[in-house]
Amino acid sequence: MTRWAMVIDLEKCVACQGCSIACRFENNTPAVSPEQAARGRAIRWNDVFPFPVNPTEDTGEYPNVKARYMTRPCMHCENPPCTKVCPVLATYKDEEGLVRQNYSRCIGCRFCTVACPYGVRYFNWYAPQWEDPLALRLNPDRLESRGVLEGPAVRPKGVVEKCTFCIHRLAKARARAEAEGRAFRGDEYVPACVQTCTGKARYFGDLDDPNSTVTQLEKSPRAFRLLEEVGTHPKVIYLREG
Amino acid sequence: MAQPLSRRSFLKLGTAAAGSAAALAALQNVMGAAQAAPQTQFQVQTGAEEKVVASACALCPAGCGVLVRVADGRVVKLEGNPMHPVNQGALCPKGQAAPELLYNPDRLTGPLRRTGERGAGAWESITWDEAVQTVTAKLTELRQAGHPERAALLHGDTRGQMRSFLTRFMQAVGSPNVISHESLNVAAAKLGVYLTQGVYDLPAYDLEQSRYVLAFGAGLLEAGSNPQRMISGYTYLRRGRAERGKVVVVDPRQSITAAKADEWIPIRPGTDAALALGMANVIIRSGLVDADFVKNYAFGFDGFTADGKQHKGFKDFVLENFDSTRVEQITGVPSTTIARIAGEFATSRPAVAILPGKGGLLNGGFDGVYAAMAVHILNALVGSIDVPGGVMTQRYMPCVEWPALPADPVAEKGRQAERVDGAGTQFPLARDAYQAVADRILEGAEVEALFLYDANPIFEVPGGARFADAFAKVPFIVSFSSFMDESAEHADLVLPEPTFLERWGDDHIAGLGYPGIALRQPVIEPLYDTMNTADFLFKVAQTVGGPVAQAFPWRSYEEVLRFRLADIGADWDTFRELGVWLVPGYRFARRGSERWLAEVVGRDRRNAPHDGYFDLYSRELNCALGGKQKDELAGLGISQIGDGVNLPHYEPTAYAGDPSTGSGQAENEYPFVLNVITLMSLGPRSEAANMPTLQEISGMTVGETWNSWLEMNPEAARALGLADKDPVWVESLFGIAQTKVRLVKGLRPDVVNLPYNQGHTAVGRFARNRGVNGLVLLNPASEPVSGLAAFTNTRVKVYRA
Amino acid sequence: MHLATSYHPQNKHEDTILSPLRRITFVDRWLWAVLLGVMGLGAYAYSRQWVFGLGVTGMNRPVYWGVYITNFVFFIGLAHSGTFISAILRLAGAGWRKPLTRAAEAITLFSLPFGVASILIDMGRPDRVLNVIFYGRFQSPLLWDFTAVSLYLFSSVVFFYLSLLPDIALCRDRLTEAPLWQQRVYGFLAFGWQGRPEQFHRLERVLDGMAIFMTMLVVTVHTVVSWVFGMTVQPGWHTALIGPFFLLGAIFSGTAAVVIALAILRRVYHMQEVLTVSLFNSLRKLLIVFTLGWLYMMVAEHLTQFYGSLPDEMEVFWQKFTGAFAPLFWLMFLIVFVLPLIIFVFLGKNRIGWMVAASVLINVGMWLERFLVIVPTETRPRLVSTLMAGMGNYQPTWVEGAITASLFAGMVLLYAVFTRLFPVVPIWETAEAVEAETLPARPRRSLFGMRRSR
Amino acid sequence: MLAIDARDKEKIVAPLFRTPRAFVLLVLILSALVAIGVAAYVRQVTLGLGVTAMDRPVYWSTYMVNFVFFIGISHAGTLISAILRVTGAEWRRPITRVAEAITVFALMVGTLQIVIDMGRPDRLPFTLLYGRLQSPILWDIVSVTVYFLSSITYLYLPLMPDAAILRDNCPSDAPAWQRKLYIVLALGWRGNHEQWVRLEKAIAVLAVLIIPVAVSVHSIISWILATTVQPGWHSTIFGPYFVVGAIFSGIGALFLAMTGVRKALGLESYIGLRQYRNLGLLFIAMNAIWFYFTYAEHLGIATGQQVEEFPVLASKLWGSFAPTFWVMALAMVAAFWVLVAPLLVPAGAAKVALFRPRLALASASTALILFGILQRIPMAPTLAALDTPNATTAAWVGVIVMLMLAGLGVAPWLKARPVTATAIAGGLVLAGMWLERWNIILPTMTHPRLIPYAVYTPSLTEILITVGSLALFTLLFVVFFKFFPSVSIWEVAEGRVIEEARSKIVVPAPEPSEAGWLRPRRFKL
Repeated sequence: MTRWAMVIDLEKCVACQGCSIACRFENNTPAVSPEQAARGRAIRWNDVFPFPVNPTEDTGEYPNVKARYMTRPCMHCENPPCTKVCPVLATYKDEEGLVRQNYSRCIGCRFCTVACPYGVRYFNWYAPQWEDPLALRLNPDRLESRGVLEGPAVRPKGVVEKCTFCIHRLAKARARAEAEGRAFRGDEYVPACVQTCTGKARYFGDLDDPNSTVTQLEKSPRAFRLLEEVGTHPKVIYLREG
Repeated sequence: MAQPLSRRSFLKLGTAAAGSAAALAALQNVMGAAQAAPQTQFQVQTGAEEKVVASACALCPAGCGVLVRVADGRVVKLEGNPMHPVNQGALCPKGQAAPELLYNPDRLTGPLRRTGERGAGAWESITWDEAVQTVTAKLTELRQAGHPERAALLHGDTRGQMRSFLTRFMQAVGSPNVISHESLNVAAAKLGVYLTQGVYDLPAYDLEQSRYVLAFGAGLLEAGSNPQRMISGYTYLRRGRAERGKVVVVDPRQSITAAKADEWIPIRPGTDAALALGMANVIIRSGLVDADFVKNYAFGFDGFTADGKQHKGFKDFVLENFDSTRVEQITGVPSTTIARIAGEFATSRPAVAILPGKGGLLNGGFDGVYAAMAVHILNALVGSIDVPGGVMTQRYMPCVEWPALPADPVAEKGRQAERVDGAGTQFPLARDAYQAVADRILEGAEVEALFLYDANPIFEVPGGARFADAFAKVPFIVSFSSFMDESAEHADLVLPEPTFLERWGDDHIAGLGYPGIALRQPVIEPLYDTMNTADFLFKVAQTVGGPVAQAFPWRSYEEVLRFRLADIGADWDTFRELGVWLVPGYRFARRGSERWLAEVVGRDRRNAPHDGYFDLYSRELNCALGGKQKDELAGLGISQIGDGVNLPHYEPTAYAGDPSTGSGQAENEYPFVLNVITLMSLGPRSEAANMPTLQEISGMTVGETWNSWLEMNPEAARALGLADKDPVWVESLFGIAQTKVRLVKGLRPDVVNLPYNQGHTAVGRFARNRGVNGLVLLNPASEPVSGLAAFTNTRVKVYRA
Repeated sequence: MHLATSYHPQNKHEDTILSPLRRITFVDRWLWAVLLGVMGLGAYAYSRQWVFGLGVTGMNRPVYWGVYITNFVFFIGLAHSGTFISAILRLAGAGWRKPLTRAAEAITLFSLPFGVASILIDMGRPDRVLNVIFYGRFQSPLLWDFTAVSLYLFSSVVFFYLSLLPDIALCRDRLTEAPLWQQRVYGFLAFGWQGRPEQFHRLERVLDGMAIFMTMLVVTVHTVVSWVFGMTVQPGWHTALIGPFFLLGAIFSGTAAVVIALAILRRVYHMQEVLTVSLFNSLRKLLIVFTLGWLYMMVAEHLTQFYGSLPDEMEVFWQKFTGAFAPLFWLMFLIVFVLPLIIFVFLGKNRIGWMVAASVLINVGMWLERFLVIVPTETRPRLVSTLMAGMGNYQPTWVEGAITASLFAGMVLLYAVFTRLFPVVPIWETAEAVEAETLPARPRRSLFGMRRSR
Repeated sequence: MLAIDARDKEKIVAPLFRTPRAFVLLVLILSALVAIGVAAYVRQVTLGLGVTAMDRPVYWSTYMVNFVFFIGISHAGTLISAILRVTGAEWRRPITRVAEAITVFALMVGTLQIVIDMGRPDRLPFTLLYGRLQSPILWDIVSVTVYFLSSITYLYLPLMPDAAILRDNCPSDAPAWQRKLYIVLALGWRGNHEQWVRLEKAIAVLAVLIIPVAVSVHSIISWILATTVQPGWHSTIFGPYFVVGAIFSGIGALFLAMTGVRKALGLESYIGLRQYRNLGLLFIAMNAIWFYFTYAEHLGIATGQQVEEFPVLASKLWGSFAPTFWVMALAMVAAFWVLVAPLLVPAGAAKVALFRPRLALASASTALILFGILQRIPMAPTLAALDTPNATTAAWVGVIVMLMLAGLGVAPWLKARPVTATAIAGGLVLAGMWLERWNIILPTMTHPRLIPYAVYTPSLTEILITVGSLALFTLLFVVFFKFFPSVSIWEVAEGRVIEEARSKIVVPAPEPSEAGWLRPRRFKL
C-alpha cells in the first residue's frame, strides 16, 4: 500500500511563501479582490503564517523575542474530521490516504470547513474570477470522470476546495509510467509546493515504503505533528527548529 | 388496541438494538477503515500540446533558472531549473507568480507617444518605425550639435550582456551616461569590498562550508541582492551537512532571517561600523586574529611609515577608539554580547561576516562605506578571505570581446564629458549616482534625451518626486517599461519591452563564486506589439547610420548573445535546452599565488597598487581623500582627520534636517528612525506590485494584505497611545504618509519600518493606490563622497490620523 | 358533500373561537401585505446570493457559519414549543395545556419549514441539494439532522392535522357563510369526520401514541442539531453538554414563544375567556424552571471549561466573556436570565404584559445564545495564528439581515393566515375540559379536628 | 392528646415496641460486617493507604466510587420527596419518610467514605482551617454539609408530629427511655392550628430550598472530576449527568427500601401499587434521560477521537472496562425492561408461547453460550473459522436477539408481580449505578496522560470496608425504623382527608382519555 506523506523541516523553511504561490499556479486558485482578501476569503491551500505555538504562549518581550513561521498544507489526516461530517461523500479519504474533494458533488454546507481543526479547507464565496487575460495562465489539467471532478480544474462557486497533494500530478505520473510500460514508483511525483520549496524544506513520499525519505525523517527526534492532541493523525510531519 | 402498538414498538426496539449491536461489533473496523471511495477510473486531461522551455527569472536580482511549462501556447507554470546553481530547482513566490506578469491586464500593448502635457496621460499609438524615426532624429540632432553626452540612460538591475550592450550603444552614440541604480542598493557593499580588498563587486560567501555566519543589515533570506542563493546556502549550512552552522543576524528589526537565526542582535540603525570595530577590538585584544594573514597579506594592521610620516595602523586605531564600553553606548548592544559574538566569530572558523546585498541599513550616510569596510575587514581578521567557508571572489564566464568601436570623433569627444550623475567628479568614489541625476539636472546639468530602461526613478528613489521636476527640464524622455509606471507616465515615448518570458537575454550567475551564465529565451511568441529594447536600439543604430551603425554588425539581439557567448563551452542548442551553463567548483586561491594577485585581492584598484595586500588601512581612500583638510572633510561629512579618514571607523549618522546642530533633527520631535524594508513577496521591482497574487501575500508577517503598514514596537506605541491597527500619520521633514500601525515585538523601540513597493500611483490596477511609498519620507540627499543614496538617516514622527 | 349530521362536542366558547374565522379585516390584509413585502425583499436578497455566491454574506474564513445557521438552530428550537406543550405535557397529564396546544403546535409547524429553509439558504450549492438524497452518508451528523428534522416535520404535520380534524369538521359544518373554496377545503380536509365517540376514542389513542414518539423525536432533533457542532473537535463546540443544553434552550425559547403567541391571540381575537390568565401563570412556572435550568447548564458548561483552562478552549471562552463578543454575551445573559427571572418571579404573576415582555427578551436572547455558541468558536479556531489581521470576526451583511427578516416574516405570515382559516384554540379538546376551569379550589385541610377550613 | 386511627396504631405504632428475633439477628449480622469493616479501616489507618490496591496513577478508586454512589442515593430521598411535595403529588405521602431516611443515612455513610479515603484523616479540620475556595473539594464540603443539615431537618420536621403521636400513643409497657425519646423529639408538639400552619410553611419552604441544594451537591461532586483536564473527566455534561444518575439511583434505592419496609412490617395497605406505579413512571423517565446523557457523553468522545480521550472510551467499549461497562448497560436496559414490559404486555399474553418463562430461560442460556463462544473465538483454534467480521456481527446480533427473547419471556411473569419487578429493577439500578461511577472514575484513572496505563483490582481492605459501609447504611436504616414509624402517620392521615374531600366533588371529565396508558395520575405541574 501507499500512504502519501509530507515532511516539512521548519529549520529549512524560510517563510518565503513559494509553496503557497506554487500551489496557486498549479491548482488554479484565484487571487481574490483586496476587500475579500482582508475578510479572510483568500484561497491559499497552502498557507504560511507566523506561529506562536499556541495563542496564549508568550513570544517574549523585546529584545528576547522569538518569532516562528509555519507553513501548512492539508494534513491529509489518517483520521480526518472533515470526511466524517460530509453529508454526501463529496470528501473522502482514498486508499492511498489522500483526503480528496469532489467538486461536482459538494453541496456547499461548509460542515467540513467548520470541522477541520487546521483550517485547510476553503470555500468559494464567489465564482472565481480572473481579469482578462490573467485566466490564460490556468493549468489545463483536469481529473474527471462521471460525476466526479477533482484536480486543479477551476472550481465553481459555492463549493469547498482544498489541497490535494497535487493529485493530478500523481495521475499524470501514473499515466506516464503506464504508457512507458513500467511500474509506478513512489518517488516519481511530488506536489508543486515540494518541487518549488526554496529552502528544500519539504519532502514527499510514501510512508509505507521503509526506505523513503519521509519514513526516515519521520523517525527524527525533531519530528512532530500539528495539533496531535486532537486525534487526527496528520500525514504532514514537521521537523522542529534547532 | 394496545396490541398492535406494542408489537410495533417491540419491532422498533429490536431493530434498534440489533442495529447498534452490529454497529458496535464493527465499530473498531469502522473507526479505522477507509471510507468507501467512489470507484471510478479517473481520466486525467491536460493540454493537447505541451513543452517545457528553460529560461531565467527576472523578477529580482537573483536571476533564478526556470523551466516554463507551456500548454497549448500558454504559459501555465514555472518551476525552478534544477541545473541552475542558485535555485537548484526551487522557485520563490515571485518567480512562481510570473505568469501574472505575462498575462497582466495592465501591460502596454504597443509603442505610445505622448499627445498632451507631460504626465497628463494622453497617449497615441504609433508604429515601431515611427518610434525608431523619432529616437533616431533626436540622437542625430544631438550628435550633429556635438553634444551626444546630453543623452543619458538610466537603467535598473540590468546584468548579463544587456548591460554591456547598453553601455556599448551609448558609447557608440557618444555618451558616458549609462547610470545604474546600484547606488540605491549594492554599491555600498561593493565600495566596502573595493576599498579594502580592491575588488569592485559583491563578494560571494561560501555558506555551505562556513561554521559561523554573522549577517549585517537587511535580511539575507528575504531581500538581499540574491536571496535565493542565500536560502540555498543557509539551508545547507543548517541541515544539509552533519554539523549545524550558527547564524547571527544584526538588524534593528527581527526580519524573517533574524527570526530563523540562532541569535538576533537588535542594533541602533547606522551603527554597524561601531559594532564590527568593537568586535575587531575584542578579536585583536584576545590575540585571535589570523596572524599570518594580517602580517603577510594585509596592509596597515600595524602602524607604518610612509612619506616620512608615521601612520597609525588599524590595530592601534581600533584599540584606542573602539573598546566595548564605547561601542555599547553607540550601538545599544551590550558589551558582553559584543565580546561573546566576537569570540565565537574568531574561534568558530571558518566564519564569515556578510554584507547586505541591499542598500538599506548600511547607507546611513558616509558611515555606510566605512561600515561595509569594517564588516568586510572582520573576514580578513579571521583569515576568511578566499578560503573554504569564507569569502569568495565572484568570477564570471568569459565572453567574446566586443569588437572595437569604430572611429567617431563626435562620440569620442562626448565620451570624455563629465557624467551627468557626477560619478567620479562630484562624487569622487562613486561609479553611479542614480538618485543624484534629478538634483544635477535641476542644478543645470544638461540632459536632452533621457532613456529609462528598467528604471522607475520617480518611485524607487528617496524623494523621487524631484525626478518629476527634473523630467520637466528634459525635452525628450523615452521609457522602455512594459507597464505605464510612474516614470513612464512622464515620458514622451513609451516603447514597451516584452516581459522576460517573451524575449532574449542572459544573466551572469552570481553568488557562488564560480562562473556561470543563464539564458533567457522567448518561451512563447510576444503577446503584444512589443519589442526587445536591444532590437529596438539595433534599428536606431542602423537608422542613425555611420559609425553608430558600424558598431553593431548584428541583426538581432539573439545574434549578439550567440556572438558573446560563443566561448562558454556549450553549443547554442545545448545551452538553449539546459538554459544554463557553468564551470562548477570554485577554486580557492592560495595566499600570495598568481591567482591571488590577479583575481582575488586588488584586482579592480584604480589608484592603489595591485600588490595583493588586503587594505586594512585603505590606500584607495587615501588617494581620494588623503590630502583633504579638516574643513573639507567635515563638508564631506567625515569627522576624522589624518589616518582616521582612511581607516574604517564609526561616523555618527547625520540625520537630515538641521545641519547646523550637527546631530540633525531633534530626537524628541522626530523620535523614530524610518527603515524601508523590502519584502520577499513584492521584491524590488515595481511591476511585482501589480501582480495580484504577490499583493495578496505581501504582509504575511503581520497578517496584512494588499496594503502597507508601519511596524512599531508595542512599548513605543503604548507611549504614543497607539493601539494595533490604528491609522497613523508618519511625518518627516520631507514628506508625510498615512498608513496603519502594526505592533511588532521584534523591533527596536526607536525604529519604525515601512514595507517597500507599495504606494504606487501608476503601473496598473493592482498596484495603484495600495498603501504608501515610504521612500517619499526619506532624505533625498546623496552621500557627498560615494554618491550613495541614504536610506536610514531620516527621522520621523508618528501620530494618530 | 359530507355526511349531514355529525356530532360535535359542546363548547360554550365555540363562537368566540370561531369568530376570527368569520371575517378578514383590513388590518389583516395590510399586515399580510407588509409581511409579503418583507419576504419579497428577502427573496431579492436571496436571488443576489444565488447569482453571485455566498460571498455577498458576511461569512468568511474561518467564520464559515453565521446568521443562517443561527436561524436554523433558532427556528428548530422554536419548533419545540408545540411538541413540548402538546406531547410532553400530554404525557405528563397536565390538563391545563389544552387550550393552547393548537397555538403552540402551529408555531412548531410554521417555524420548522423556515429552519429547513435556513439550511438550504446556507448552502453554497443549493442546486445540488438532491445530492443529499442520492449520495447521503450516515456518518455525517448533517444527515442525522436532515433525517431527524424531516421526520419531525412530517410527524408534526400529522400530529397537527389529527388534532385539527374534529375542528375542521366543525368548521365545515358551522362556517356555512364562508367562501365556497374555503368550505371545500374544510370539506376535503375533514375527511369525512363524523365525531362519533369511537372516532374520538381512536383519535385520542393515536395522539397518545404519537405523543410518545414525538417526545423521543423532539429530544432527538435538537440533540442532533447540537451534535452538528458537538461532533467536531473545535474548541467550545466539542462539549458533551451541548445536546442537553440545546434541548433545554429549545424548549425554553419555544415555551416563551407560546406565551407571545397566546398573548397576541388573546388580545387580537378577544379570547380572554378562553385563554385565561391561569394558562399564563402555568407557563410562567415552567419558564421559571427553565430559566434556572438554563443557568445551571450555563454554569456547568463554563465552569468546567474555565477550570480545565485548555488554551484552545480558553481563547473561545474569553472571546465570550471579555473579548469581542462580550457585549453580546452579557446582553444575552441579561435578557435570557436576569431580566426574565426578575420579571417572572416578582412582576409576572397574573400580568400578561410583563410575561410577554420577558418572553420577547428570552427569544431575542436565545437567538443571541445560538449565535454566541456558533460564531465565537469559529472566530478562534485552533490554529488561531493562521488568521490574518482583520480576520476572525464576523459582520453580517444586509443580505443576511434581509433573508433573516423574511424568514421571520414568513413565519408570522403563515401563522397569521392560519389563525384566520382554522380555529386556533382546539374546540373539541377544550370542550371536554371546559368544566374543569370551574373546579373549586383545593379543599382546606382539616386534620385531627384542629384545623377548620376558613 | 393526639388522636390516631386504629389501623395506623396497629400497623405502624405497635411494631415499634416489639423486638422480633429476626430483627435482632439482622442487627447482629450487620454489626458483625460493620465491625469487620471497622477493623479493616483501623488497619488501614495504622499501616497507611498502602494496604489498598491504589497506586500511581490510580489515586482514587473504590472509596471514591462509594462516595459518589452513596451521595447519589441520598438524592432519593430529599429530592424525590421534595419535588413531589412541591409539585403536589399526593401519592408520595406513604413513602416520604423512607426516602428522607435514605437521604440522611446515605449522606452519613457517603461522607464517611471521604474520610476513609483520606491519607491523613486526622487533618480533616485543615479543610476548614486552611480551606481555599478555588478548590471544588471545598465547595463539596460546603454543599454536602448544607445538604446534610437541611436533609436532617427535613427528616426531623415531619417526624415531629409523629413523635408527638408516638408520645401520646405509647403502649404502657414501653421502655421509659423510648418514651422519653419521643417526648424530647416531639418538642412539646400539641398540634394546634398555629403549629400546623408553621410546620406546613416550614416544610414547604425547606422543600423548595432543598432542591437547588441537592442539585448543587451532585453537580459539585461531578465538578471535582470535570474541572480537571483528565481525559474522560473534562466533560461539561458531568453536572447534569451526575444529578440525573443520582436521582435515578435514588429511586432505585427507594424501591428496595420501601419494598423492604413493606414486606417486613406488612404495610401493603399503605405502600400500595399506586406508589410503585407512579414512582415506576418516574423511574422509567429517569432511565431514559440517563441513557440520553450517557449517549451524549460518549458519542462526542467517539466522534472526536482525540488521542487521549479515545483510549478511555475504548477501554470501556472493548477494553479492560468492557465487562463493567456492558454489565452496567445491560443492568440499565434490564431495569427499563422490567418496568416497561408489564405496561406493554397485554393481559392474555401469558398464553402465547412467546411469553413463557421457559422460553426466557432457553433464550438466556443460548445468549450465554453464544457469548461464551464469542469470547473464545480469538483463542480457540477450532473456532478460528468464525473469526470474520460477518460471523462475529451475526453472533452479536444473535446474543442481542436472544436476550430480547428472554426479556419477552419474563414479561408476563413480571406483570403478575409488580412489586417484585420493581424491587428487581431497583436492585439492578443500584448495581448499575455503582458500576457507572466505577466506569467514570477508574478508566480515567488507569488511562492518564503521561503515565503508563495501569490496572486496578480492589484489595480485600477496600472490599471489606465497602461491604462494611453498605452494612452500616443498612444497619442505620434498620435501627432507625425500629424506633420511628416508617410511614409518616400524620401525612397519610392528611392524605386520607384530602382524598375524601376530593371524592365528593364530581368532575365531569377529568382527563380526556381515562384509559390511556403511561399516564401518571394527578401528577400536576
